[in-house]
Amino acid sequence: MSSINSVDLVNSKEILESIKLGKRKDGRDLLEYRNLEIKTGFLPSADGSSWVKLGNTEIIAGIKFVVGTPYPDSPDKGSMSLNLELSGLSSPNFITGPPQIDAVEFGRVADRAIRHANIINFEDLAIVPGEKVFIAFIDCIAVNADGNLIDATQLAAITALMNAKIPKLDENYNIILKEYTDKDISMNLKNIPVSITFDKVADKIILDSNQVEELASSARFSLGIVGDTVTSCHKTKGGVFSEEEINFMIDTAVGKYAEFSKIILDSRK
Amino acid sequence: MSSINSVDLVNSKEILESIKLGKRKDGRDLLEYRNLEIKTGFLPSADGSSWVKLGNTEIIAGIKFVVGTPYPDSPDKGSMSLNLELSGLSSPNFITGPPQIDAVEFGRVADRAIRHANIINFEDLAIVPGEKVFIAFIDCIAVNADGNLIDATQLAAITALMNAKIPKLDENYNIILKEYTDKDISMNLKNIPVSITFDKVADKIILDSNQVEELASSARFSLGIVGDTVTSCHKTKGGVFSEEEINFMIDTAVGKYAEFSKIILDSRK
Amino acid sequence: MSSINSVDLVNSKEILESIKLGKRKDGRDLLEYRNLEIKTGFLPSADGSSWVKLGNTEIIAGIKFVVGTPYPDSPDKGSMSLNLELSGLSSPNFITGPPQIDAVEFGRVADRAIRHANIINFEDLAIVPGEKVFIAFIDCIAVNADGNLIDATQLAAITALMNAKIPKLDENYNIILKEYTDKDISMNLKNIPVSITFDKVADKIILDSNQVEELASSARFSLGIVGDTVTSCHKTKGGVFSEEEINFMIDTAVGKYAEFSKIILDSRK
Amino acid sequence: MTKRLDGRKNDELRPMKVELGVVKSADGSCYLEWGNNTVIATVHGPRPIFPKHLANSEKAVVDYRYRMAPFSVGERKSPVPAKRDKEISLVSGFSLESAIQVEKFPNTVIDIDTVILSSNAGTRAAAITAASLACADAGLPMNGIVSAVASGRANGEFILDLTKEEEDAEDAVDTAIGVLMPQKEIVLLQMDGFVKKEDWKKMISIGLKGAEKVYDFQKNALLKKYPVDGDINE
Amino acid sequence: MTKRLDGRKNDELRPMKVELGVVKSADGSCYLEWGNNTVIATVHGPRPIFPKHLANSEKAVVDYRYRMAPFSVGERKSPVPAKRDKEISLVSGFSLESAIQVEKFPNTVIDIDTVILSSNAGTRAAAITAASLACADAGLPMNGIVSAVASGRANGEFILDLTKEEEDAEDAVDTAIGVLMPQKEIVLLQMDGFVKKEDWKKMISIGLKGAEKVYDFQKNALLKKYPVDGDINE
Amino acid sequence: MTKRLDGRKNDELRPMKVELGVVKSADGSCYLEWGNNTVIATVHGPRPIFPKHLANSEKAVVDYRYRMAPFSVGERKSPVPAKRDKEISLVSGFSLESAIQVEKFPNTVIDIDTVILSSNAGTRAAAITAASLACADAGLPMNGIVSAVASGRANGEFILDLTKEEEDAEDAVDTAIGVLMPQKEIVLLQMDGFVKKEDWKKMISIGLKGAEKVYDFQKNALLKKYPVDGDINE
Repeated sequence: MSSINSVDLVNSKEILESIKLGKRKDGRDLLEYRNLEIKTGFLPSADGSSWVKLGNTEIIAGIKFVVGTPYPDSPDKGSMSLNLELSGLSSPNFITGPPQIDAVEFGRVADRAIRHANIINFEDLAIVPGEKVFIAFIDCIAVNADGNLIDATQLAAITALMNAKIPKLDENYNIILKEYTDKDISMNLKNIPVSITFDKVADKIILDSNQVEELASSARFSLGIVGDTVTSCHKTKGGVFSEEEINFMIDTAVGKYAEFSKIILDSRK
Repeated sequence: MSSINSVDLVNSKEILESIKLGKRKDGRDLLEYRNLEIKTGFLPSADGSSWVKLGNTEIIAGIKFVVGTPYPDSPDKGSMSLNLELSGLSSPNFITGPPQIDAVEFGRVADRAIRHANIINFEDLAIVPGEKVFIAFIDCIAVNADGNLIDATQLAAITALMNAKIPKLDENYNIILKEYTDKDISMNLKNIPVSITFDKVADKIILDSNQVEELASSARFSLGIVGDTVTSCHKTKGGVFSEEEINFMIDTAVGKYAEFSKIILDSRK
Repeated sequence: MSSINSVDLVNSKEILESIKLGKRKDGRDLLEYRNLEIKTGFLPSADGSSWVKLGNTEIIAGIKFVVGTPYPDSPDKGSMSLNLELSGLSSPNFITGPPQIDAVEFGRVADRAIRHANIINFEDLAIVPGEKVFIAFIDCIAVNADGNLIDATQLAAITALMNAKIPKLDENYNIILKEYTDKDISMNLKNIPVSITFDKVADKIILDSNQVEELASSARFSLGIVGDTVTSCHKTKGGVFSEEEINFMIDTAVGKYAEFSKIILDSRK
Repeated sequence: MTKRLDGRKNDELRPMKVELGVVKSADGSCYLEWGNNTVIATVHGPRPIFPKHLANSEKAVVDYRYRMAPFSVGERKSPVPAKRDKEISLVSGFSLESAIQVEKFPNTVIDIDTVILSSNAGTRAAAITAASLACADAGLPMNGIVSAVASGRANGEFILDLTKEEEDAEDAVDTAIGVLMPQKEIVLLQMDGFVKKEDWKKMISIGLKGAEKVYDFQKNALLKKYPVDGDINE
Repeated sequence: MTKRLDGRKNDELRPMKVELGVVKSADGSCYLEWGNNTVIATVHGPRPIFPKHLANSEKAVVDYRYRMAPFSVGERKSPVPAKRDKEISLVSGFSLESAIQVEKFPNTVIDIDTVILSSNAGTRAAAITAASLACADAGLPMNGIVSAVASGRANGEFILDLTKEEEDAEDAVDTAIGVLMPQKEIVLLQMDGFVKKEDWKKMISIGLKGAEKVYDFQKNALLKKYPVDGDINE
Repeated sequence: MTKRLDGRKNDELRPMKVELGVVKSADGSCYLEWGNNTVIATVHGPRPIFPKHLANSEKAVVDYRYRMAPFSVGERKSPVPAKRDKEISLVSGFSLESAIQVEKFPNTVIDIDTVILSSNAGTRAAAITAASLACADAGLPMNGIVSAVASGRANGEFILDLTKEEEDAEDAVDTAIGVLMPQKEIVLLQMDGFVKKEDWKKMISIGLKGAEKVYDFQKNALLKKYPVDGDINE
């Protein structure tokens, strides 16, 4: 992350020492998440919105439905498009720095952890099958980037989606602003997707790294979970995992599912 | 402006001293414009054209009508699009330098000083209401950039527009090249818009700054005027104006209107 | 070319000395091409493909037909689009360096040496005249860039085209993947175009320069030839040619035609 | 004088709600709800500028960005900044430059980012008002506070702080005014419309009074977070 | 267990054909046909990195590019890299970083370019497998070889090295796994699907066995070009 | 031999009108009307090149830009340079490099900008002809002047300086030729068409004679502005 300075690098070495001993600098257990707050529906202009605070990491997500044409290979389905922006709000370096490969990666992983969970019936987003469908644009803005942007982005996106209402259309299939249909986007509520991201620091597996812990991380593994089902995964960074470590992370993520799916469900107003 | 060198900076200090005493280096009064020449209709390929020389500042504007679709919120109106390019002709730095924020700003201000003057009946640019309209593209090229590009660009754009002819269309609404209808673009000739731009140099208000005076300017104020009516304004640069100064500039600009609107009207061939 | 290092520059001076004496470092005559190999039809996904090796220079070309709309000025004709990419495969500098002006130039010259040869009946690429036509996309990738990319690209493009099959369409004019019509793209086989590129090194005219010879070249001349007909030409680099030299190159290029057109024809499977 | 659609008096602002220091890692920040506008502003810096040739040896460079979130408007907006966004960023940055003692930080940059999360007319004034508070929250030495508001005309009335519905009136004119307070110096003035000069002068005058109300609100917000003896700028 | 459409057994790879050193001017290169996938990979470097601020003083930077040629897929693909391409480039580069002794070349960059010339499912695994051979061909000091393969499910069966047709099955799941061999450490793992965790663990386990087959193929290719006494990594 | 549509003889140029020094702040400039072509050319430099790694220690870099104004053609052209524009810029710059004594100004850049304001066939020749005059107007030390013209065939006749209408003839061939004068060395030669080699050699020969006429015009323009005893290049 481009806003890391030399102080962070010193901290990063301390963190390595500390985690070797099974402790985290902020007192958390290795597999403990930071404090999580979710506020939804606070934006008058968006079709759905959410503000997620995971420790100091903050992501705002907003939904806009757009009428578009379906993909040729799924003419009777709507679609979704998740975009993450590491804006200048969280660090001005994101503006002046190199292409935001981090934003692309984190956004893609968060997207995949929703897309394949079957929580959305994309058929329900069709308007005129083969011709016109709704595309759900999920735009996420990093307001503060203090680690684990993948899970925070996924949480913001899914809770904004669950908060969203589908706009009414006029006879020409144009959206009528500020008027909504009754139906939500046919969320299949037993399939709430949760993203769980691990880092490997000093050969230990930890959850929900903050920015300085991420600096010390050698390998990262993200899982998209629905119940005891895995819907996506993503291994990144230059280090390695053994098969046993992978299996441990799968079991741990599934174990965390109940807690997070309840938090997500409770975010609905 | 990126082509300023150290000689200019020295000149800029001299200019500050001189203006403090109420004098400009080229002998003009504080509220006096440089010599203005306008030549219109000199380009065989354009639907309308103008070459404006304001002192050493030179702008060439050319008009092209394009058949396009109307905006959803004004289905029975055509539209205009003004674009200013600070080309390599005026300074090669404009090519190699940072994004042309100056060009965006100056072009936007010149555009707004025409758009809101009600001189164009945009309804007259409709072809098939709701489906096809004319878009008037006004492309302005800075040939020489010696200050006050906003007023020069606005002059070039409005005189090129008033020189323009509307193309004939074939039965499929395609433009027939080099054939024109009789009507001009329904210019509402009592609403000729004039752009008047002030700079604040050494706490004095001056008009029509050249490039070196602009360097010495702390604040700038542009007004779009039609008669005794204000149609747009734009305050820029880091300095401040008092309410009295603003009111003085409004009165001065309105006072300049008759002279410039006549020059613009006379540019018609 | 951005991947040239100081060793190359030393070599380049040796080459100058050697060519002054009428010899090339690799033993070739001044007007002799390097060894040429062409393999076509080796890519399962492309509608046509070719791999050209000219000495160490290697270009892969692949064809894809796309259904598009015709140009307004030729409503009953399809079109072609040739694109050359100097990819990271041939040199990572191509990725990180300045805009690929070389790729634009070489690709344009190779394109022109095919487009004007009348080998393709563009009318045969029309589907619904005035509405839907085939566009033949010829994408060329430089796998190894060791000089004379123009001729190698043209050879890869024309042999890939001659290897290509036209896709079948469904009733909505969508391409049916992996199904092809019987007809090829109506190649007018007596009009096979050949590109012949000369460099002027130490005041001698040579053919098929390698990368280090190109460094030593002061002027370059490319000809597109069909039989004893010239279909395109392109003079580049900062040096000069006399009228006699131009005429010599025209005659030499026409003299090379039979050999290369046979090689191209033989590449058909 | 009839009441406005939302029941406000002509010189009444929409309700405002503010929170300072919302973004932990920024040097200063502000979250502002103003009617149906929602904006978040952060300040980072001053810090050394890179690349060096952008530096000014006499003062800090103020780099201000005004962005509308894609979901902040009726139809989804492309995230690519439009010309309008660039123009607003430029003039808003200039308006804040006059409030910050930039000459104390030569060769540095002060980054000010504002994102409109929800919009309903007057977003550039809301963004500047929030950004000015974020600058104060960052502890930057200030010459004053920039207080911004829209002043205009709709349905024959001169009114402050127009809504989107009022902006769409047949005779609507909307002037964004930014005022360096308590000095009452004009640092931002933007308008598009068609208005007699005397009427427009009146609007500017009303706008200056509106800016005082915004200033009062800003002072309270700062005093709440940073209680001091006496007033902040006096 | 029924046979697969192309007659393969569930744990059987598609036919592979490889050539090392195909690109004369690169430091290392590899051409690989794997079923109907065709990929070419080159390695340039290590060499000094430019601009300097991208350098890492502790190790070489691995810059990996995964690209699909416009003609490699059903409908022509735009040459502009999509988000998917960028994500794959990033994680593939990380997977190779673990195989190369990058700490031996501080302040340098190793450029690895892979271009998919023809695609039929499993392209990212094919690209990594080819790139790993190109690194060895370049004589880079290695900790091991990355062997990659797809492991998944289609039509109720757990299978290795899925084709496009199998990927399109109703119940299809496809996991790309990259393994540092002979250590058997997982350096790449990507999946999209819907699969019970125990089933997925089984797929990973099958994938690890598949990677051993890929590794055998890679060893043979290297031994053919660079004959040595004994095995290359043991 | 029939007369041409516009009444010209086959070897006759369209009327030309020129003004030197039109752009006050440039080091050299030229405005040229040539038939219905209108072009403006400026020269800035030589001056130090930035960034440094673009410098050539043996000569000045000539940076030539050929641009068509959006309103210069039948249908409005996008202001974004097309591939054609880039190709023409490149070869035109090379043609002028041979005329300027670039070896006298190592490590510098000479910027030459040409903008086509109105077009009617032969624009690249008009741009080079104007640019060459702008170079002389800038006082650059020259080896000669580049004189450029189109030479071609239409309706069975070999003709000089084709119009757009002639270029659209069924059998049309158009060759742009740039000649370093008075040396008569060919520095630009571009053609697209379908023409027997002997016919094309004839066109080149005719083009060389046409370039002499252009050269006469250029000399007169220079002598008018910079009267000297005797000829400028002899």
